[in-house]
Amino acid sequence: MTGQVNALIEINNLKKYFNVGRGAVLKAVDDVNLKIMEGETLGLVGESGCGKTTLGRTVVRLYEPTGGEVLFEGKNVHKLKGQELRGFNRKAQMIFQDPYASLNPRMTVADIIGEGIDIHGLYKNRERTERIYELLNLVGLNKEHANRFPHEFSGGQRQRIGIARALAVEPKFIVCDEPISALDVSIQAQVVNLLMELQQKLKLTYLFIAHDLSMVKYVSDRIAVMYLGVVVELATSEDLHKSPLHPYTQALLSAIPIPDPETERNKKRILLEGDVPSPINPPEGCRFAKRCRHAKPACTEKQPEFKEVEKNHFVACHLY
Amino acid sequence: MQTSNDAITQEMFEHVGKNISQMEAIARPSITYWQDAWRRLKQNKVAMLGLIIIVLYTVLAIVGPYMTPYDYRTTNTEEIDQPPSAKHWFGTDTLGRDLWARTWMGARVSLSIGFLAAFLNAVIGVIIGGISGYFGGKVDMAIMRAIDILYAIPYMIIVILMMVVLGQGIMPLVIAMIAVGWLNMARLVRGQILQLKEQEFVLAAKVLGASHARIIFKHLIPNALGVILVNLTMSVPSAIFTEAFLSFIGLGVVPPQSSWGQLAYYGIQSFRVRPYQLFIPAFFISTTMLSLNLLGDGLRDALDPRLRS
Amino acid sequence: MERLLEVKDLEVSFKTYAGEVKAVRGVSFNVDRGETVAVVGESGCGKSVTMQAIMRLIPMPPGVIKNGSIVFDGKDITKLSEKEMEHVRGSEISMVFQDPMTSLNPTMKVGAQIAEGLIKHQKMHPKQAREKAIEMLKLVGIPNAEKRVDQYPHEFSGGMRQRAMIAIALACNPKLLIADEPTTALDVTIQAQILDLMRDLQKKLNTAIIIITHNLGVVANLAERVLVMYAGKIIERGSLDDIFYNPRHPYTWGLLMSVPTPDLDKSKRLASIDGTPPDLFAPPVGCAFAARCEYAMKICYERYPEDFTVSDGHSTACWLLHPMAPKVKPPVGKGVTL
Amino acid sequence: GCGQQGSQQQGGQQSKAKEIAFTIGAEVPSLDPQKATDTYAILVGHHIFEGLVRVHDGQIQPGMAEKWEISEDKTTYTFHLRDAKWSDGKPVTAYDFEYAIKRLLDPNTASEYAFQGYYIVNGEEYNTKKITDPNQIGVKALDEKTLEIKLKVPVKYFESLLSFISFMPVRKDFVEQMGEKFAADADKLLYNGPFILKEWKHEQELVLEKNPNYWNKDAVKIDKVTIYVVNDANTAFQMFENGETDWEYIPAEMVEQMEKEGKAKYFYDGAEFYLQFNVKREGKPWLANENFQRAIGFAIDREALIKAVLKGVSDPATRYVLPQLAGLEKTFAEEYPYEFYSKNADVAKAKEYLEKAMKELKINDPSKLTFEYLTDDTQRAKLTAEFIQDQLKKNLGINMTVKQVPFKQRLELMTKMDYDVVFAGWGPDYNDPMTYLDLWVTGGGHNDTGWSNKQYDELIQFAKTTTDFKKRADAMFEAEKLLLEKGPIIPIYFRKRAWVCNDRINGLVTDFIGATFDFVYADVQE
Amino acid sequence: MVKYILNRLLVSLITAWVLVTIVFFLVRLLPGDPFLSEKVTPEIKANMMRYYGLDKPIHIQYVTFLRNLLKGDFGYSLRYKNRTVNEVIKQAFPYSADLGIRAVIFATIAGVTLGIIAALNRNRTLDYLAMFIAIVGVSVPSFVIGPLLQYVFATKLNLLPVSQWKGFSYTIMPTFALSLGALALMARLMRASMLDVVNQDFIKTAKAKGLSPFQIIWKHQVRNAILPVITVLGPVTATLLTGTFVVEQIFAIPGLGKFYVLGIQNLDYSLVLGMTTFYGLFLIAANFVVDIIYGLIDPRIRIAK
Ligand SMILES: Nc1ncnc2c1ncn2[C@@H]1O[C@H](COP(=O)(O)OP(=O)(O)OP(=O)(O)O)[C@@H](O)[C@H]1O
Ligand SMILES: Nc1ncnc2c1ncn2[C@@H]1O[C@H](COP(=O)(O)OP(=O)(O)OP(=O)(O)O)[C@@H](O)[C@H]1O
Ligand SMILES: [Mg+2]
Ligand SMILES: [Mg+2]
Repeated sequence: MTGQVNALIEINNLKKYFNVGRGAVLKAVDDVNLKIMEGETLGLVGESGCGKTTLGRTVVRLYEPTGGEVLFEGKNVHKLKGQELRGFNRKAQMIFQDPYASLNPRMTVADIIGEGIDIHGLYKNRERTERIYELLNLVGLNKEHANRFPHEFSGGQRQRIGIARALAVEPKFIVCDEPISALDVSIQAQVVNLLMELQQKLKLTYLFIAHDLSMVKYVSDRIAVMYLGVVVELATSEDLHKSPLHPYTQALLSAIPIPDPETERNKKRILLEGDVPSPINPPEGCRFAKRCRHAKPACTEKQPEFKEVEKNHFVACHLY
Repeated sequence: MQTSNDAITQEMFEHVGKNISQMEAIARPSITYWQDAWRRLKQNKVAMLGLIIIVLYTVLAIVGPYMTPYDYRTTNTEEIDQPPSAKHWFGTDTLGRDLWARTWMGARVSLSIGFLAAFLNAVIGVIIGGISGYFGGKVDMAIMRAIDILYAIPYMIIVILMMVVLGQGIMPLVIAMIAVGWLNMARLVRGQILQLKEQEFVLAAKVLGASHARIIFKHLIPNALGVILVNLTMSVPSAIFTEAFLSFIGLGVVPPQSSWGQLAYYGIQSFRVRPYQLFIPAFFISTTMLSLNLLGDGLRDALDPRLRS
Repeated sequence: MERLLEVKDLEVSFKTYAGEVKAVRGVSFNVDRGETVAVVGESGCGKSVTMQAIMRLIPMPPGVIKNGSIVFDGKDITKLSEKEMEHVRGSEISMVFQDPMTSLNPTMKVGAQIAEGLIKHQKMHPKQAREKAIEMLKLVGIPNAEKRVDQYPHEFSGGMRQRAMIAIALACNPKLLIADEPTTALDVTIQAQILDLMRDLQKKLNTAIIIITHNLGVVANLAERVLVMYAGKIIERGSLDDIFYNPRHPYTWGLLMSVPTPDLDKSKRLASIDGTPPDLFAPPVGCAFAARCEYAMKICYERYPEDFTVSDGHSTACWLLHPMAPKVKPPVGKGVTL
Repeated sequence: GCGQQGSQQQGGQQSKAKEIAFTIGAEVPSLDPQKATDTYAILVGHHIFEGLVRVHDGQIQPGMAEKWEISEDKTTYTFHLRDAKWSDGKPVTAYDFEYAIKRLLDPNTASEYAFQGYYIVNGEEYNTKKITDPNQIGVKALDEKTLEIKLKVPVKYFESLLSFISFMPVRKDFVEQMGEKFAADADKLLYNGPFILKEWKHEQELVLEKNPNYWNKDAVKIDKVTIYVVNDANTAFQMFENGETDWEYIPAEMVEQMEKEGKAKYFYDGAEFYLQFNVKREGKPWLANENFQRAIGFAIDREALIKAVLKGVSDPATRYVLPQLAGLEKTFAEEYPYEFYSKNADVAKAKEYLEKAMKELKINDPSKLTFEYLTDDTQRAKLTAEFIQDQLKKNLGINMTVKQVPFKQRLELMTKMDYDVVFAGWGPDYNDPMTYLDLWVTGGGHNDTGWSNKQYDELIQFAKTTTDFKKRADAMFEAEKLLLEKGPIIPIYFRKRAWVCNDRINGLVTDFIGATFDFVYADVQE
Repeated sequence: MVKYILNRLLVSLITAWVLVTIVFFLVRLLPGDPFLSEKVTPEIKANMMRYYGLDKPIHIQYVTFLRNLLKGDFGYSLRYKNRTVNEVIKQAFPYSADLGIRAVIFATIAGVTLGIIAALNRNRTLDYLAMFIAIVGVSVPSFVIGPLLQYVFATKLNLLPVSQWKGFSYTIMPTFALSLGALALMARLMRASMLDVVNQDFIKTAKAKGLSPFQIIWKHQVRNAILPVITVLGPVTATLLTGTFVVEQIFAIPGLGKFYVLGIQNLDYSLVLGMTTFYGLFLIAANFVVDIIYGLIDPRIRIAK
């Protein structure tokens, strides 16, 4: 990365805890530091339940952070008020994990897409309709779809409606929360192609959350790996795939099923032993230590620091 | 598989390529939300029966009193307590007044009050329940406790005070009915909202910067419509009977006007001797209720686009 | 190998206001004891409906099985009474549903949900069934099973729930296990664990498995044979290698091409299949894929293609295999040019 | 439904205990004689207590007092008590009566019926705190067996008054021992009447048993009486029909049928209902107009109203004073027959009066003469209102509106004189026309009409002070006529109650004052 | 959880205090006064007002009231002259509670069963039949159903006693009459929520296990669908257990119900306040319990956030 590219988003020491009753605290995101540069795609992967969605939602202000801050264009997102807040709501958008649940079943597609336009008063009447048709075209749907309801669409089409909704307010930054995991392969490809095209056309910045590492690698410039609320590794997608440093990343990469019978038959995976510890009262020290092949006594005692081991390659592990 | 007379010829294997536009064509007619809801409602025979009955009663409430030469007010001590006959279709009451005329004059009161009060209760209940459920936490606690308090204050106290302050008339009556009538609706709506507000489409609206009001009324309430409709229809008969009670203690319609609820009150006194005086109003109240519930169920199904296919 | 399941000309429709949704339009396939068959295909092509028809779990109405026979272990399932069906379900055929999050009863302890089938089919005493439930949880790799058995589903993570579902399905040693997208929404490490588990169990109990998935990696990992479905029909079937290395149907090509591999170049656009599948209210007369097929010929729009045999056990419903059709070089696979 | 019990005579016992049962419409709020006010307390009190005298079937009989003397000026009464015992075995003494009457008048007792003692010298003064020394009250036990009561003025009906519950004796030591709990339960009372209260399950039932200590116990035949508290008239009637009780009021709707079956009996319960005008009403001068008032009075068909609304049970009030009230020898009505209004509407006369009224008021459209009719919130009140409304509309073209309010609110509106016309009623406190007539004197405590007539006031004043009871009766008759001709009161009906009684009951009497049903000397025949 | 319960208790106390304060002032605003009667004169009324301390300034009355309230004492009834409000409640409540518990149990069991039957037979005859019963339940109020029952079963058929509360046979008709409204509401709610549950995925899982329809309904559907019924059960229980005027009146049951009405009709301030507080506490407690039952029925629900 050259110094000229500005960080659009800075996440500093971000913490998000959930109160889960009986005094227990679930540390969904625990002290995360990340920068997302203007125009880049930052991939975010990790075990299910490790806090990816929570992180994404806190960034777009859906959750109040428990600690730390999120700076968007240098301003603390959670302190915005009035006009600035409205501005932020336009500039930062989110595509949701579940294409069904995130569309109001009682609103037509036109109303869903038009909602942002109405809220921000961008267009009125005829122009509004025109704009909706334009957006529908942009995401590969057509204007006949405008009067239909979400349930009348297939999963892929629904995801595209969600994308059109996010684009309607002309954002700069979009959190894509597993936009493809519920789709079949051919539709996955359609959606990813669309996102990439739009990024080029509109200079968008993405935080791209997914399980499918091949896809993440394909889409992202850099990838962050999360484990149990903390970021354990951050590198360019090439580096991460070529030389993963953290044992968890290594295990993750080795577990990707390859759509090739030959390879699958001969592949060796790094098996992760033991169970995922609970994010309520996470273990002391390195959170991965219990399942780590290389764990040393130090690992269970002290939380490893998140440090730059190679250029632009950060890792939180006592091995380095 | 192939029928032998359809010979396969070489020219059939001419390359054509894909034809996306044909494929994107909509095989189903696209109609608007309301058109669609109405169409599905029309298909629901039972719901339509309910609608027809309600329309019929409404029409009779308007023209019924004029279909007989007898005025609903005129007493006739020569003809008291007559059973239904060709002269008096529904018989006469204890003052010799024609019950057909009184039944339909009463329908005006009962139907309009029943619907109006139920509707206003729903509006208030939905708004307050929506706010309570949506904001949750302290707001919810405060509203729910306030509802507990309103529940616990004896209704008669509220009504009598209201009568002192507002006097007699339809509006004071309606106000007295909705004073606490919205509580159930609020509780129910709150429950629904508590469930719905965690849904992702709400978050989606938040990300777009939607205001609280917009989220509550455009996103959450429409999705709680089922429960709202059930409760709305169930609250009509209670409004009808509350009207009768309130009118007796001086709030509401003034004599000699009557209502179905009041006719039923009279009727129960003498049902052993003159069952028709009870069964006629009871029949109309029950069938109105039945129709409303059938219509309500049908409406709920019709307004849910998910049931479209 | 011994034949376990034979589905013939299965047609399933849903009656809705706008007409009949022909979800499954004549599907025939069979499964042998102890083998693994994968079913792949576009979302909405009828995979789940086919499997639910085998379990007789299609909601009727609106659903109807219009035609076809399902012979399982010698009996025709379509002709069994509801009572007889109860004995087949759970004990002879069991199913892992598409969504593990909602497929467990949220108000019932996980152990009880596993034990239920045992009490019903094996007439176990509740205490005994509980022991067995613990054993099953251990078998599917859930640590601390003695404690977990008394927890509720929401106290399980997604992966654990998925495994609990599998434990339920396997509790009565079924002859056939149907797994409908068992790994959707799970991260790769857990996904791998589950696949290993299924393979192990199959070896131990000689269970036949039908797995539905859109993850071709999973198919490559687990399956012996593959069925490709499109718009309510099976359009290609063959061994794992047949499908991956010698696919013959343009839709299969499209599927295989859409998959990003770890070494895919970022500058290239992902291949995808344009357009959407046909509306099943009025399926086209000809090949349902024709409109999205760049190799489509006139005949494709007019007539439904018959099954062309490629090799033993490998067949495709595509006019391209007709002797009169022009030769096309498949864009994927190691196969020979036609 | 009688005689369903089946015969049990064959059994070993010679005579079966004689039991009867009936219902009352509400729980007895208080059996404390000096605090009780309601009909049910009066009914029960009549049987478990005994005053100086006992009224049975309208006749005054000796009670705790064996005999008594009245002074020349008819203001001093000296009672000689018989040997009688409280239920705890102690004797009933004159001190108990003195204590009871002073207790009634003590402002700290806060007795609602204290006014019953206002006839006694200094009774009113003490109760309203004008004097503070109870010894100044004109009641004194001369010894254990002699009680002297001094009245302010001669009171013709004073003896019958003494049978009223407020004058029942209570014993000081017992009352003080019980404190606030006095009379709260069956064991917190002392009895000196024909029966004792054996059991009192609040809101449910009261069980009376024959009092073995009663001086006249041989005359009492009934051994046990069960009184059920049943609020709902229809339920109560069905209990009678099922043989669970021995007598019951007939709900209006059932009267016809009971009449047909020949089972219905009737009695007057003393209540009279009338229209009362607010003559001070601003903006509605016609309410004060005598002719307008008369026009209304003649336009109402009382008989038709009774037929329709009350199913024939009740008598049209053609005059003001309840006909059953005592005259000099016979009833007042027999001695002074009079009929001001007719039973049916006299439309011609009504119109005549209306013409006159309109001339006086300079109004020529009767529909302008509107007023609001205030009434209670019962169904019967509503029907009555609707009937009168229609009558006035039909016969005179007068529009009246109806306002129904709860009972307390009606009283409040009446007290504040915030009404046009009210449908009100009055029940007698004692068996004399005065109980109705002195209501309407200028400034009378219950005169909420604003009506004031000097002549009327004088007639009443005279009647209240004269010792000549014939002149007194004449004056009262004059006053009644004056009220009917010029007063703001339009009598509508005298209430009658229809009831049924099991054939096996003998000697049950009814009264329009005091105990509605008197079963002291009743008997049961199996 | 403990913290939540403590917090909730505190809020309940505040709620109760606000309630009694509001009612304290509201009853005094009602037209008339407790001792207004046809016969009473102003002087005598003054004696009575003084006797009950009602002549004092209102704020002093309020303070006295609160002080006594802390001791749980509502004072003497103004109408039932020598009985305290506490005694009135203590004596009448067991009857109301007895009847109320029966009615709540019957309404819940019958309502839930009807709802289940209706849902399982959606838009078929049995559904309409169950719905018809429910509709009759709400559109025929207890003041109609009570006398009808009495007439048919007591007077005509002689099967049951007309009224009073002396044994099981006495309880049948009042229980039925009292429960009908709640029954109808529960049946409709149960039907609606059952319809939601019937289509859930875990029902398919249960079917796939080979469970019989009965097992599926009982073990899987009902528990998931019953929450709305529980929601209404709170106020319904509070209301039915603390007495209902009409049914108690028709069946001559010596319960609490009449005191709400009589208390207000007679402006018996202390009785009204006592009854309101009693009912209010009951209601608050019932809703509290309901919140806790939520968690027991559906382990996902945690009220104590
Ligand atoms: N509203 C909430 N209340 C309590 N806990 C929550 C809440 N939202 C998320 N969590 C918990 O926080 C943790 C992180 O959840 P999150 O949804 O961010 O995971 P994720 O990485 O997105 O997982 P997935 O890949 O399954 O989507 C989980 O343990 C989850 O149970
Ligand atoms: N209850 C129903 N009513 C109407 N149509 C239905 C119903 N269930 C399924 N369908 C239709 O049947 C077709 C096949 O559905 P099915 O669930 O088998 O798809 P699938 O292949 O499993 O897709 P996915 O990969 O998304 O799970 C779809 O078009 C769907 O819309
Ligand atoms: Mg997530
Ligand atoms: Mg599926």
